[in-house]
Amino acid sequence: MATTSPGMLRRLQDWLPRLVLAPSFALVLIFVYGFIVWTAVLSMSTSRILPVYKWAGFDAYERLFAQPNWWMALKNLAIFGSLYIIICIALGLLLAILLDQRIRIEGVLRPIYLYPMALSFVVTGTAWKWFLNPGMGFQNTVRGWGWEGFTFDWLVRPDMAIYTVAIAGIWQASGFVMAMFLAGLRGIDSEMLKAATVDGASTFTIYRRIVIPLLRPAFLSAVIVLAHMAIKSYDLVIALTGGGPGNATELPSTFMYSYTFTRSQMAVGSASAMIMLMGIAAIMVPYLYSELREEKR
Amino acid sequence: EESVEVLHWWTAGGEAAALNVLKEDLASKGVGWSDMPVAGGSGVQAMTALRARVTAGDPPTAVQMLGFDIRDWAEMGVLGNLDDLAAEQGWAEVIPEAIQAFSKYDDHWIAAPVNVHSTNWLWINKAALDAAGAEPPEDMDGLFAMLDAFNEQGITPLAHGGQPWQDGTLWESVVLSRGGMDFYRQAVLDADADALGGDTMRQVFDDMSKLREYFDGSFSGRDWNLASAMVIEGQAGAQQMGDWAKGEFLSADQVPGEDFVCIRFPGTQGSILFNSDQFVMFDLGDDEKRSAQLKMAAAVEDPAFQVAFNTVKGSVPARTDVPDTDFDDCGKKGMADLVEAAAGGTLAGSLAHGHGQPSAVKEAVFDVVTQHLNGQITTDEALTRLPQAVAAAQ
Amino acid sequence: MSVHDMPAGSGASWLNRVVIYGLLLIFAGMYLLPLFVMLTTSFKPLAEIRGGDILALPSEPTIQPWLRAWGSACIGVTCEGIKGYFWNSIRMVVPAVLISTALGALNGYVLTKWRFRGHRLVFGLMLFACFIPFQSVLIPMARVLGQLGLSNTTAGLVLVHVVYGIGFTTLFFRNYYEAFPTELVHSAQVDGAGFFTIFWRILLPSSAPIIVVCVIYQFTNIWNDFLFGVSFASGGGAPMTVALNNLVASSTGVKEYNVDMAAAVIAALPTLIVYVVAGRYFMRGLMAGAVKG
Amino acid sequence: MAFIEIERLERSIGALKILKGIDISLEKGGFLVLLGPSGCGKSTLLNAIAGLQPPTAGDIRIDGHSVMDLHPSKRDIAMVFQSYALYPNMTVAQNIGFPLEMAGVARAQRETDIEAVARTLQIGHLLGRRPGQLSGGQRQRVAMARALVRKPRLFLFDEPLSNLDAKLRVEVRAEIKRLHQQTGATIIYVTHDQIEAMTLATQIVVMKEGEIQQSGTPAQIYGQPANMFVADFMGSPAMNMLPGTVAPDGRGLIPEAAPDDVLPLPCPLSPGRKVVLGIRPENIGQEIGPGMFALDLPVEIVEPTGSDVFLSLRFGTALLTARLPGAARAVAGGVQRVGLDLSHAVLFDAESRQRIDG
Amino acid sequence: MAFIEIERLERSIGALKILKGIDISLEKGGFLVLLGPSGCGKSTLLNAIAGLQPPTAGDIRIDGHSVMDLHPSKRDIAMVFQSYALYPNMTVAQNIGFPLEMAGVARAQRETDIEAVARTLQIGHLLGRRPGQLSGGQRQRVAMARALVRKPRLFLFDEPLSNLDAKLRVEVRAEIKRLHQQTGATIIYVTHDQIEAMTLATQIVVMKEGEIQQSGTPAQIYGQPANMFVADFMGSPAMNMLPGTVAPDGRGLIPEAAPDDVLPLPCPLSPGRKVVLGIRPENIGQEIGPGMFALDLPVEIVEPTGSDVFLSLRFGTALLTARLPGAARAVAGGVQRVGLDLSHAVLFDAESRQRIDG
Ligand SMILES: Nc1ncnc2c1ncn2[C@@H]1O[C@H](COP(=O)(O)OP(=O)(O)OP(=O)(O)O)[C@@H](O)[C@H]1O
Ligand SMILES: Nc1ncnc2c1ncn2[C@@H]1O[C@H](COP(=O)(O)OP(=O)(O)OP(=O)(O)O)[C@@H](O)[C@H]1O
Ligand SMILES: [Mg+2]
Ligand SMILES: [Mg+2]
Repeated sequence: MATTSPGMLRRLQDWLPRLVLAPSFALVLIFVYGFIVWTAVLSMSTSRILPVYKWAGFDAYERLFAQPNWWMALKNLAIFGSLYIIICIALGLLLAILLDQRIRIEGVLRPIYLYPMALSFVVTGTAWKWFLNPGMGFQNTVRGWGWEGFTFDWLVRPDMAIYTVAIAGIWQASGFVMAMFLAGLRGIDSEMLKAATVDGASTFTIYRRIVIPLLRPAFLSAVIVLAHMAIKSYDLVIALTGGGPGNATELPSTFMYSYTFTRSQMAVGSASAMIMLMGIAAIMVPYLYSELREEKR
Repeated sequence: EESVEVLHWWTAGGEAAALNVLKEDLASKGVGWSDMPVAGGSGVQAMTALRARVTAGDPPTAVQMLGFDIRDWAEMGVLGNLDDLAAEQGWAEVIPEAIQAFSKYDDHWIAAPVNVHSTNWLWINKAALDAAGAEPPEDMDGLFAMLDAFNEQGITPLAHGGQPWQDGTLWESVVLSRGGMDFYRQAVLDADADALGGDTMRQVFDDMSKLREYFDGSFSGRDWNLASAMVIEGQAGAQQMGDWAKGEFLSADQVPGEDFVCIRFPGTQGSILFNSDQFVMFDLGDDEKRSAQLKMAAAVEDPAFQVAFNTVKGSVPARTDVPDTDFDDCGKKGMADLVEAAAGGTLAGSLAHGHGQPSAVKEAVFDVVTQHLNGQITTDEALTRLPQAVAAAQ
Repeated sequence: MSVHDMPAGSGASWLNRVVIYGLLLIFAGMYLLPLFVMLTTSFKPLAEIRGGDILALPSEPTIQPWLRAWGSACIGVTCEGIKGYFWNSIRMVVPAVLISTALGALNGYVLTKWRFRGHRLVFGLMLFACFIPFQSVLIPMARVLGQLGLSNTTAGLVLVHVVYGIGFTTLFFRNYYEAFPTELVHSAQVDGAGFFTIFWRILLPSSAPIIVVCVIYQFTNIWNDFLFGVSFASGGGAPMTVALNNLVASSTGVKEYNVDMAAAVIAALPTLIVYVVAGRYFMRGLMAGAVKG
Repeated sequence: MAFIEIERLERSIGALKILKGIDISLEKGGFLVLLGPSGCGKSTLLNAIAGLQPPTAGDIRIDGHSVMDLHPSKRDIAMVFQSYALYPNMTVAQNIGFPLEMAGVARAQRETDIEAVARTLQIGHLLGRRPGQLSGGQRQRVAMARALVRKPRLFLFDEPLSNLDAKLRVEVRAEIKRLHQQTGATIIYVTHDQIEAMTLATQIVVMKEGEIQQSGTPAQIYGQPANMFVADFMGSPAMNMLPGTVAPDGRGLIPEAAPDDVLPLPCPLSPGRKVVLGIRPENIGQEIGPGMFALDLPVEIVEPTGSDVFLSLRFGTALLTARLPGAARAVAGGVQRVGLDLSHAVLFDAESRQRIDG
Repeated sequence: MAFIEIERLERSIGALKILKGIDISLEKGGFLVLLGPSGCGKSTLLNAIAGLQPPTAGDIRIDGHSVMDLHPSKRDIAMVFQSYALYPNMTVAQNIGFPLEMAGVARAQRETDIEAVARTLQIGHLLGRRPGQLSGGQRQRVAMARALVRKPRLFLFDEPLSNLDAKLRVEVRAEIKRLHQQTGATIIYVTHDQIEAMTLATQIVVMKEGEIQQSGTPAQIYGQPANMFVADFMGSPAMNMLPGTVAPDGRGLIPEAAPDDVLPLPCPLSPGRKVVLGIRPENIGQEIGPGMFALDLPVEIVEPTGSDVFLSLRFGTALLTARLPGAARAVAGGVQRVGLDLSHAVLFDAESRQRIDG
């Protein structure tokens, strides 16, 4: 009876899931983690126009942090990132709550809020640039309506331009955040809301005390998605301001791209990529850790 | 069948039509053409794509390239050698030395120059000029006077697009105007720290601040051709821009001398800041491909092509021996200026277009110039920061 | 069920409704504005664009720009519009979406129903992969593609998109299958079904909502990608976004804004249609657990 | 005038009538149990009373005043939901205190009240936990506490015990009963469990498809069911139903299943009438008292439950369920002599399915 | 040698021991019911037998052969899951046919088999529907059909009736019983419902926290519970427990609750020993037969359930639950004379909580 074949079969059955996962995992290991190591190596090399594997230690990092541009990029990311995340969440939540009020035309409105996510900034960039341009866009139009004194020239003011980037970014992502919150709202047990109503809570109180605290998972997802989009934002800036006026809208992502590919300072670009990765890891790792540990319940 | 794959960023109608001349010429010689256009701000995306291709070990046959980029790539040892063809066609005799400097590396020909653009031009709306009753200005003070006159007419005196390379183009013209060719060489080409932080440079930055006053409110981020359109339509009086701007005027059915006036940027007559588009041939290690490359290089240097291409593009031929009969007034002036400058030693590479310094330094200068122009830093800060940034980027 | 399923019990409710609808419509208008500008511009003749108000409706509407953009606009030395590139994109998007979705589904299946020691670490590593900035992998990727002989091919682009899409598709499917009753898997096992049979016969037929989310997400991301397209594809093989860029960002000549806008709208059309048509399934899929915390 | 008066209450969703004209009246301090199969509209009715789902027609009066225009929070009602509906983001104490907070009760007073109710329900030690850290029975009691703490004029309970296991259910049921008896609260209670209904109610309303089938005391519902639906629905195992024809003398029933055995009728009926005789398992037993009808029947299935033994007995073509004491010995395949206590039997008209009043 | 033999089976997750050494043996054709409170490890044990969750120690043998190395699909077991686990994307016929398909049975044969089993379970008219279009009871029968169609050597049922309402539950229970009696299948059945366990099982295993408390026939478990846990767990309402001390003569019990009433013990014990006397509600009744102990007790709560009336009687500081016939009249506040049938009482040691064998 005790032939080996059933045991072997069983063992194969046990290993099959791992075998199925293996190709994907291998791809990710090589193409993501392998490349991260590769980039790390480049960041410690003397590479300029093409990869050169000559050890230079932390020279590129020193040069990186000596760049006023890099500091500008970090500062801009702080401004842009916080505005983008906070306003997207506030707006997305507001829209989701409004849409959740048994709106008859919800089926029409939802795709309207959602569609910007479907468009790339390569596509909408020009429209936005016109729209924000004081000479041609909104300012011009409003003046045309008779408000001669109206000014909206943030796009061309170095101190304000980063806010226009935030506006366009919020336009693009807030609908998606709305969808996440709406899904969260729809998932809340209706009996709980009824209970709160019977307990005497007003609609406002129900949202403040019950609904919004219950949307915690949706908040978390939204923050993660937005944070990584903020850090990765690239075409947004390129299409809208090209990093200008001056370097007023430089972000780490544009910085990395230009140093790697147009300024022939690949080592510095790679160093900035490493710093960005560390920033992302600082956000993601605690989140992943808590998320995956919680499952043990 | 032989064929070439050409990476370039000439995607606009006129340029593409010009390239078509080359494509058909090659087709008649049995060489196929596979097009790889990558548009976008002076070839930024194209260079990214090129890096990817080269890194992948699969470079395109020929690549449009500018100035120091050619040198950088040659340094990597990935370019092919065109010495035989150059000797055969006598390139050395007909192509100005200053341009040869970029077409050759280690005394070997590695690129075939297509054209010569010069950047220190000023384009003036004729009607506005006439209304101001002024002659075309000859120096910076004359320029300011003219711009003041435009201001009084209620038009935007100087049309400008706030992009780093446009800011840089304006800046290098002012440098040339204020300091002359020697100062330009010292400050820009030699990156001399004293010159970059000195009094002449202070004057340049002051001029820049002053010019800034003549822009309209929404110059930031504007594409250069929109600025040209402002001059064409009379919304603006003048634009400082390279000779490719002429294409805009011509395609708007404007006639040089009647509707618009082209002059060297005030104070720079006799000197030229050039940039030259060249085709670089990558070393593909394959005889058949090499033969195609040579045929293409030969076709590029063919005088007929040089005329056909440059009349459309607005630039002047890279060869100085091409007849100017087919060119318009501005073109003729440009060709004459080139010959003169080449002979007189007042022909220098344009910084803003990659012929003055490697891209790292160029971008470092742009950083300072742009930030200064946009009021993010003062003139004093610019003067301290410029030498530092240039030194750091070297 | 929403909080407002309840009667307000007083007469002020219609005022509430007016305010709510008013806000929603104002926001809808703001979200639509850029699309509106693009559409109106694409129907205006050039002259009207130069002089006019960007918010104005076209006074002499023309479909010429659309025809030019689709069939005769010049990109490089060829003047055949963007239609060829449209199919390039399709050829790239379809396999990339299908493969990444299929892999994501299998991964999600294994990571929820066939857990093994270390499955959390594996998932964590795959998830983190979603967040790397793509610019930083361009050079290594180019090198690897070159060595695989996939440089400059559609297959290469498909590979790139699959690799960087796996993280997201795995996340989507894992969260969805997390809520799928494990008892069904057990039941099928007892009934004699093996690993793939269970996946194919039991899980997959119930995965429609999440497949929709996954496909929409991947489709828009891959369709809209520019960076990989411009770096790893070239010439006639370039995807739509690259062609659009070549059309729009050309450096000299007369800028035909109406043609640019028409081309941009054409380029965006597939994703727009996908969102509008499949939007409700998208929401349903999201609710089914695609974005749980 | 009754405390709660519900008149011709209707609710439709689109073309679908969910409540089809409900009339109920309940005295102050009464305990009304709503009973009926799943989907018959019990929760809908409760929600209408609470004001959570507005009725489409009819009126609801509490203490003589119509509440139709009152917002749920103004009706002074407490409700315990089937799923408890505890707020997962609040502690037990916060959950219980929430309705007080909404009513603007001062913090100190709130804390006193919470502690008092928690003591009564023996959840004082859980006040700091969150709902996720409680067992089912504990959650149940927290939901109850949240309802009790307000001392409202009316309690609504929607299947509050359905998620508990049998043992816990018995305990909590006793607790609710004690509560009702001690506080004299007015309660409306939804359940699908007959035992719960029988033991708790002062008044039972049996519903079916949005209509009231019968309303009465538990004893009435169980002993004098208005129709066959109520008779069948109440009692576990269900009542034995024997269709038959009234014998020519009007004093006997000829069962369809076994036409040879004529069962004596409790009261004379018109001969030839088609009727159904209903007799509960506990009225078929081992002892044959005076006036009972004895039968020897083959045993098909023996189901000992410990406290009782249920027998399925073959009676012609029908099966009769009989209840014997737990100690009784019976074997499948054997024959058992049983007595039918026909004085407790009920008769239904076979066509109208209504009970025939004896 | 028994058909199913489980030896010292253990399962741990991390440091947590879920099964702590389970020994079970079951004859061919037996019906074993696993009983125990929620979370005691019943499902885990069933899953271990099916091979779905491997045990960490011990052995499982079916028909003499260890199945530890066999994949679930090779064990020739059918399982009905608590939630039915019907494949939502397949029709009823496809659901039932799935195990046959997996076993490679030809299509024609499959169709015959499906029809046969569907006829038995009266679901022939549902074969074309999907699970979503079925009622709870119908789903239950489809799940059952899927298990039956394969004629496996062992059936595993995991709380298959817990989602049904009381009425349907009684019906399906009878169907399972019939099935077992007709086919002679070997069945292991998990439930938390004592009535189900008592009526279905040939053997009951009561578990608590991963350990077996008692294994025996239903009558043994109910009548001679091994310890206080089993006694308390079996029976609804629960057994009355009276702690007390054995009187100096060894023949009486002095209850703590009412030290003045000395209850006669069924058998003599050592004087002064602390014991607990357990007596079920059905053994406290109206009739006072020979050898029964009569008491007059104040009535605290009256719970009529229709078929019976349960009284809570004050006995000193304790409450005793008594079961009276449904027709009995009793009022809260009154006094009821009841007889305690102490011959059915059980005694437990107060300290070890084990039953004292009489
Ligand atoms: N929003 C709705 N749309 C359509 N039908 C509905 C809706 N809400 C409830 N129903 C229907 O109304 C009927 C009554 O529902 P209700 O919840 O009151 O039943 P119930 O008696 O509480 O049942 P249960 O015992 O299962 O809780 C059901 O048939 C249900 O399908
Ligand atoms: N993956 C797991 N990790 C940790 N503990 C677990 C896991 N699975 C089950 N348990 C624990 O094992 C114990 C037994 O679970 P099991 O499902 O066997 O209970 P059960 O007796 O079937 O209960 P129920 O009657 O509620 O179905 C429970 O206390 C449960 O919390
Ligand atoms: Mg209900
Ligand atoms: Mg279980």
